[in-house]
Amino acid sequence: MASIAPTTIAENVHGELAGFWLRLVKSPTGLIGLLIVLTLIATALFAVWIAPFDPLQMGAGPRLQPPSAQYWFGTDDFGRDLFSRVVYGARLTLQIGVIAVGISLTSGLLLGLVAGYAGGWTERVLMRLVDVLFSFTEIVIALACLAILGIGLTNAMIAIGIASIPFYARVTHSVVLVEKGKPYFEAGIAAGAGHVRMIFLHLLPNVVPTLIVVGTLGISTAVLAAAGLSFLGLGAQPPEPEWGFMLSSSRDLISRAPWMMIFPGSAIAITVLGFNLLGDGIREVLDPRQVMR
Amino acid sequence: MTAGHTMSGRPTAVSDCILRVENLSISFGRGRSKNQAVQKLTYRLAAGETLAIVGESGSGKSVSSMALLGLLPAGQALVESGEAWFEGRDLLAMSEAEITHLRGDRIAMIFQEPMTSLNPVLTIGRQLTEGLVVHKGMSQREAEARAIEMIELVRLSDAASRLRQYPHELSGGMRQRIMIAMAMASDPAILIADEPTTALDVTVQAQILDLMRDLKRDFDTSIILITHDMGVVAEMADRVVVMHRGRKVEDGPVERIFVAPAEDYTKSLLAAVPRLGRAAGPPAVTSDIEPADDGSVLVRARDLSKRFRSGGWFSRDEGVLAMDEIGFDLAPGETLALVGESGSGKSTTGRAILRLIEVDEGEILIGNRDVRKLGQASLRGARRTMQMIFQDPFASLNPRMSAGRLVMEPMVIHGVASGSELEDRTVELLRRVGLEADHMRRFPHEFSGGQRQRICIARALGPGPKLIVADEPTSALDVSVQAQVLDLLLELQQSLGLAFLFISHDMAVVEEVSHRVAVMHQGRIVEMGPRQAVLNNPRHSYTRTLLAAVPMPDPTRRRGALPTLDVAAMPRGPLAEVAPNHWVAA
Amino acid sequence: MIRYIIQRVLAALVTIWITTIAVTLLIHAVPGDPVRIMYAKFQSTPEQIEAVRIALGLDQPIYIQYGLYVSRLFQGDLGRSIVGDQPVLDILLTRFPPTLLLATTSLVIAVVIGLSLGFLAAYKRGTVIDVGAMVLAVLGVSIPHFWLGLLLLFFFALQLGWLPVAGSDLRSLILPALTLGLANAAVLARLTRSAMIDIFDQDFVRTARAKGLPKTMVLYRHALRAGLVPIVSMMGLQFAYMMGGAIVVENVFAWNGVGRLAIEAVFARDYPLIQGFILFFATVIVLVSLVIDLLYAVLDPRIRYS
Amino acid sequence: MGRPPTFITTPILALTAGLVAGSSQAADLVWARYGDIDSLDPHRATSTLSMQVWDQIYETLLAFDGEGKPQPHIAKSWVVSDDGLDYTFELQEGVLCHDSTPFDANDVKFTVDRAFDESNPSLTKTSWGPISAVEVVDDLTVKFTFESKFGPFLPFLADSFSSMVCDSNDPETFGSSTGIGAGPFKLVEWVKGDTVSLAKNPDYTNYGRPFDNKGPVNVDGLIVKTVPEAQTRLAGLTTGEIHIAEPPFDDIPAIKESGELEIMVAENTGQNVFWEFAISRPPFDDIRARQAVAYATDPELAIDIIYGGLSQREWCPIARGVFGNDQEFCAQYGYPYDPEKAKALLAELGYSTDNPLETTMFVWTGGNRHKLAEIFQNQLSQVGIKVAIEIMDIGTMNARVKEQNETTDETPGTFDMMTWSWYDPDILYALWHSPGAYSGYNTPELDVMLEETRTTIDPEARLEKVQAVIKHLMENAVHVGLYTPGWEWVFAVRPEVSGLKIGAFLHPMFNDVTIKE
Repeated sequence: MASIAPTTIAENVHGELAGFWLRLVKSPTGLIGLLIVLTLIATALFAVWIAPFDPLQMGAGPRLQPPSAQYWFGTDDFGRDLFSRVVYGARLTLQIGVIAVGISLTSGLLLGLVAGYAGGWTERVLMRLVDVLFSFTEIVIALACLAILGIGLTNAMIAIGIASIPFYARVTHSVVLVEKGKPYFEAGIAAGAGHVRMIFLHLLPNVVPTLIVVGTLGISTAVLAAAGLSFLGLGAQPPEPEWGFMLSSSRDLISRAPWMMIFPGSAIAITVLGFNLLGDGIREVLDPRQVMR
Repeated sequence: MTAGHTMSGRPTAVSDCILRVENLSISFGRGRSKNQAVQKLTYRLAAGETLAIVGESGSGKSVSSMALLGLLPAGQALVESGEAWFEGRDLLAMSEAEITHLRGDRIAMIFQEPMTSLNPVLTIGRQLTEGLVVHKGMSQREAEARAIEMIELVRLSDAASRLRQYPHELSGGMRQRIMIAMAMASDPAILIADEPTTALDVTVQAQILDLMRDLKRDFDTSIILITHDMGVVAEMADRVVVMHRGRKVEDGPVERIFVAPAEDYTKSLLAAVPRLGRAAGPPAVTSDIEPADDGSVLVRARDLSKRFRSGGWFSRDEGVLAMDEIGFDLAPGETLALVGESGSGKSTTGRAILRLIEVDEGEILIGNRDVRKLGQASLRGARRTMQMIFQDPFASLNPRMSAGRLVMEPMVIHGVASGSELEDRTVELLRRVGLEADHMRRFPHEFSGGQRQRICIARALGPGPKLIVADEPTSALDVSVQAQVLDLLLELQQSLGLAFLFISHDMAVVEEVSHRVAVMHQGRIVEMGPRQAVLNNPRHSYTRTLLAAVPMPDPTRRRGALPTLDVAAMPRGPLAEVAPNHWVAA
Repeated sequence: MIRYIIQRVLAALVTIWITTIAVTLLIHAVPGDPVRIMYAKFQSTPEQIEAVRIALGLDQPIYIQYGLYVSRLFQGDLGRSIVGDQPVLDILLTRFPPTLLLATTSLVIAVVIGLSLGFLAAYKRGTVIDVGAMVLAVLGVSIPHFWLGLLLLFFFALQLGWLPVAGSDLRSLILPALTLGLANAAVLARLTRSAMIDIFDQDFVRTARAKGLPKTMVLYRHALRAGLVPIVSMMGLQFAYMMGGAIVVENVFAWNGVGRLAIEAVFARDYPLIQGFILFFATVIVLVSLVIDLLYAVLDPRIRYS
Repeated sequence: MGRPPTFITTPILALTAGLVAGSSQAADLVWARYGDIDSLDPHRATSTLSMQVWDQIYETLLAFDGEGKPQPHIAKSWVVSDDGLDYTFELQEGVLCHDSTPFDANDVKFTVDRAFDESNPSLTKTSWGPISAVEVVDDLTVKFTFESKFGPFLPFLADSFSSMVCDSNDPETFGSSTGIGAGPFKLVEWVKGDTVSLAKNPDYTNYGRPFDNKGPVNVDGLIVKTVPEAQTRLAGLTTGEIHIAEPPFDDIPAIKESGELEIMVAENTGQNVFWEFAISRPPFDDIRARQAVAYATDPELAIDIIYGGLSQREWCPIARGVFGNDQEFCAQYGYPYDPEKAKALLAELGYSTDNPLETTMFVWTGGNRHKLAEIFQNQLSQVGIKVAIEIMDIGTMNARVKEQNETTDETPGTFDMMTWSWYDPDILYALWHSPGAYSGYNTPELDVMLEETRTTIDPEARLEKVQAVIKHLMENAVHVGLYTPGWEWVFAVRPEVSGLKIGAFLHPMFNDVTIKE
């Protein structure tokens, strides 16, 4: 079971990381996932060169034009080029994934780590709170946040970030409990290590691999949730080329211009698939035995 | 040692052979990761005979037996060649349907882990009767009657009510009895027992082995006994097959194997087995290190008690009493062994001394400092003088740190050394425990079990401790590796004057390393005294039973029948001195 | 068993209690003046807004407010919604049943498809069936269920006209239930597969095979029966996901459940309705998870007879 | 009944069969709209969606004829005093409220007193005019007394905002779950956000409404459903679940070709869509910013893209067909599409495409208005005005616009695409006479001009007064006309439904409607 964690020793980290990438590329799920994610990142970074038109420019082509040589994904009801909008949408989608997971992973990690390590009443209270948040489900917490912060894409990102904190807290907590049970943890205490040393030198490096897997899968959940909120009109606002929002505005023209619905939808699906496969791939490489539920 | 136990069940003449295994080869995986688990194994099993297949882990002893019944995982395992003739048919050539019909009826099997071998969500009765209904076509009522009969045969009380119980309501020993009842119910020709008593306490192991011997006699069944414990082999087997890395090293009658082993591997295997009672003879060279006898005391423990409460806020039951008025002294350089079965509280006591667990009440002095009064910070400082070694070599090293880093950790914490001096000390410690300098950079998963335990020891030595609590340091290791580690510990005690609190359930190992022995039972010390006195002249009934239950790796000296032990009436009072420094519970 | 039940019931009550606190605090987390935002619609004069603030008790210290909220809660008074100027309780009581119906129907579909697919994939582990099932599952997990809804709407309702585009009768339940059911069937299949693989690796399955029991008995009486315990424990979480998913799917098919209501409430920043919705939603999920916990205890004798 | 649906037998059908009963009987007329009513109480809402349902439940004293002139209805005659301050009405005999209590002068007085209630006045109180007293002379005679002459009073009594409410209504539930009037339909039930179910009023007699059917309506009931998604309404129309609905604008050409459904376009709607600005603080306290927005937006292009010729450019602040509307006159002071001029004005204020003026545009839901807003958003971004769009229902928008005009904090002022439909130029009085419906722009000079439009009764003289007001409003870019009609004026009707009439100022009436089997 190779380990990827950012070990504190520089010596053969290089060797270990290289080994990881080699094995990741070997497994089919990992490979496909990695390719999709890399294409998404490339599209987002080089959107300006890839997109033939300005995504916001109305009348770039005739209205409601089916996909053609000039307009690969066709045009929408304002004559905007859908391919350019989907390409620029990649940039927003990546932002959503990274920011939402950033918020939820860090806070969830902290919460889970403190609850798991402290044990006793702190653990019982914190995890009871996490269970309460769980019974709200992520979308209800997101709605509550939006009701407070007001609608909009940035608020949606923050809302989704906050909404998935309980999930990461619970995962971290369960991993911490498993690692705490292992003798090497007790050995650390027996050696006289203080709390800080125990957490950052012994516990964290062993928790991080699972979180990398969960984080990658988390990006796909965040992208799905954000697209859902925008689909409901609570996330992205006109004229942002966010895929979920494009999907909702395609609803009125579903019979006349189905391409307006098909391309943004498949873009979301492929992105989510990419991150799911990458997450599964990383998990297979990291810990083939432990099939993370 | 009461000799003279009449030998029963020894086959008079070698009747015709019931199972003939020819040229059996099994491999796992394919291509580069292929490993040859069994190579050209050939052996015979005579009717009514007990054949022991012995070998260390990874020798292929259980894989070869599982292959006979087609129980190997279909995807990974491949039977490359070989035949297994049983009742005129080749088992390995049978179809899945044919072998399924035969399994559990003509050839039965029992396994090592009784705790997980029974389905937790089905009743004992259901799991006992289903085999009979399938193979013998019995009605449910007939099968239940047969099941009750079998439960009584395996000596379990109120058999009828057992049927309605669930596995979690029984102890490990009781569950293994149920497994045996399940296997023997259909009166099989062969019973394959894969390490049936390895997971049990030594007293329970003795009862199970006696039961198996009686059942073999009553049912006239041949037994294939797979084990790594030479004592069990000597006690049970008529003939022995010794295996090493998938190959048969040699086979033959049990006396010949023990007295005149032909192959070197068998010789080294037998030599490595710690033999209880060696102390009875001339003192062996290893355990003659004299502790400081100037009366100074390193560890002084008095009236330690600890109760584990279970359940949430509302639990009414008062939980388990793990330590009950435990008290002892430990001189510098001395080894006190805490011995007892699982649940006796020995490892809890070890951890309590180091305050890894807080006791409810009692007094602990280490180097005349009251450990229980120390605040968190000063306790951490005090840990420098007391370190610990663990049982599971695989899990007691942080997988994310290299060997060098692991050994350095305690030294860095206590600021013993830094920079290049730290490097040198680490290299020196690694060499001291028999490893090389370039092991520094490798990670735990790249070492064998024995090497990992050496790293643990090096780590414990780092800050120059006076006391080391060793919690079953060798029980997870193969016998050959175990011997090397024990020698290392004794040599280190000699050169560094370390005091050991040695926790073990293996009396032979205790005899080899300890100066004094404390026998524990359900949280109390029932007998404590010098090794010589306690092991050769036990004064407490529980100690006597414990010693009698240990299988002797010598076929000629058969173990006597187990003395019946009445746990309730057993004396458990405070210790009284019956001989110089030899205490027994009144 | 009794202690387990008490523990679970107590945990559920504590959860609901904390929910009431969270819901009361929600209104104070609003930047700006919540009452002014809520009642802006009626061009009320400053005096009227002040009157509402006092009626809602927002000028009181927090704990008194909480006391007020809970005491009114017990009388079934969840305050009045801004949008329809109607008691929140009545609105929720009319709009919750369709969502529950959608969630349960989808759960049935997800369980039927998900469990069988997962069980089959685990049993045929490593074969082409397993790989095929899991590719299907990972696709199912990746397709956004609102897009799946649009696709089903496009084909079955608009192109083929077999099913109504929207409505509140039975036939218009099919498409939303299928959308939500299929999306979650994929999740369930993956979970069931890993649960069953764990079970197949257990020692007691090997014992059952060693006893020479026929394949079907090993599979269903031993493996599946033992597998039900972890799988049922997943149902609680799964039902919560169903309810969450229902909110979005309802908006695709104009299914008149509480999901659409919640979205309208957020748009109109109708805080009493949002508070009522969250409380109702969490309570339903807590109660359903409680029922599933108790079912879990019945299935697992280790708890039933502890 | 559209294509016969072939059932897909799925297990869930067996499970949940019969749980949810079908919603409408055979002879009910089903009318689907994008939004629901705000209230059943004519004094608590101003949206067209609400008004159209009041028409069915409540009666008005007078009724508009085909050309939009007020005619006698349940008030069979009236006398106006010489000084124009007293109006006395004679009521028809035997008119019954839905709870069979008689409808008489007391009900009229109850309605007017309720509209002028101190604590909770009607939102459209000003439109009643300066009434000082309402007197019940006898059961069938009621007398109104005014402080000053009020020309638009008679047309107002024919408009549904003057709906007569029976005094037997329970104040506790009136408006949210009950509503008793004397109209052609009785209220059965209002499921918020979903359906308003109405049933035939068997004792109804039509005195003055311009329809052939003088007795009760032919259909058994009227189900007014809320179906926000245009595609869903279209699908309902094709399968026959819905009889009347506004179709998706993009599909209208295709529907016309297929001829499956009849497309009816309401004329003389009196609707006016216009830009309106929050002048309490920057940026729109400066006329140049307001004019920049007017010059930078091209309504002609936008309505052509979205409505394809179903709506026309409107220069005046009051709609076509309303007294005082004159396209040439208004065009002189209007703002043709001139992006360069807009950029110049913005430059004066220090804004440019690199450093854009940031603001928010309020738009209300339905009728593809959000798409129009996106076109304007795009046009404005080309001259250097960065606009965020906030979409809300009309009730909330009215309130938010008023709130914007009343706040003076540093947040940038907003502007909005406001919409009003009125039968008389008096709407300008309601909008811009201090304090004004939205407490927005007003000046003493404008107040005087507005009062004169009310007091001058002679048509030529009143026209001059009205045009003076229009000139002032347009020159100051306070009320910039965009297009008309703007909302809910297109209906798609199923072939088996006949007799639907859409009265002046967008009042669909169902008195003559019959459903062929």
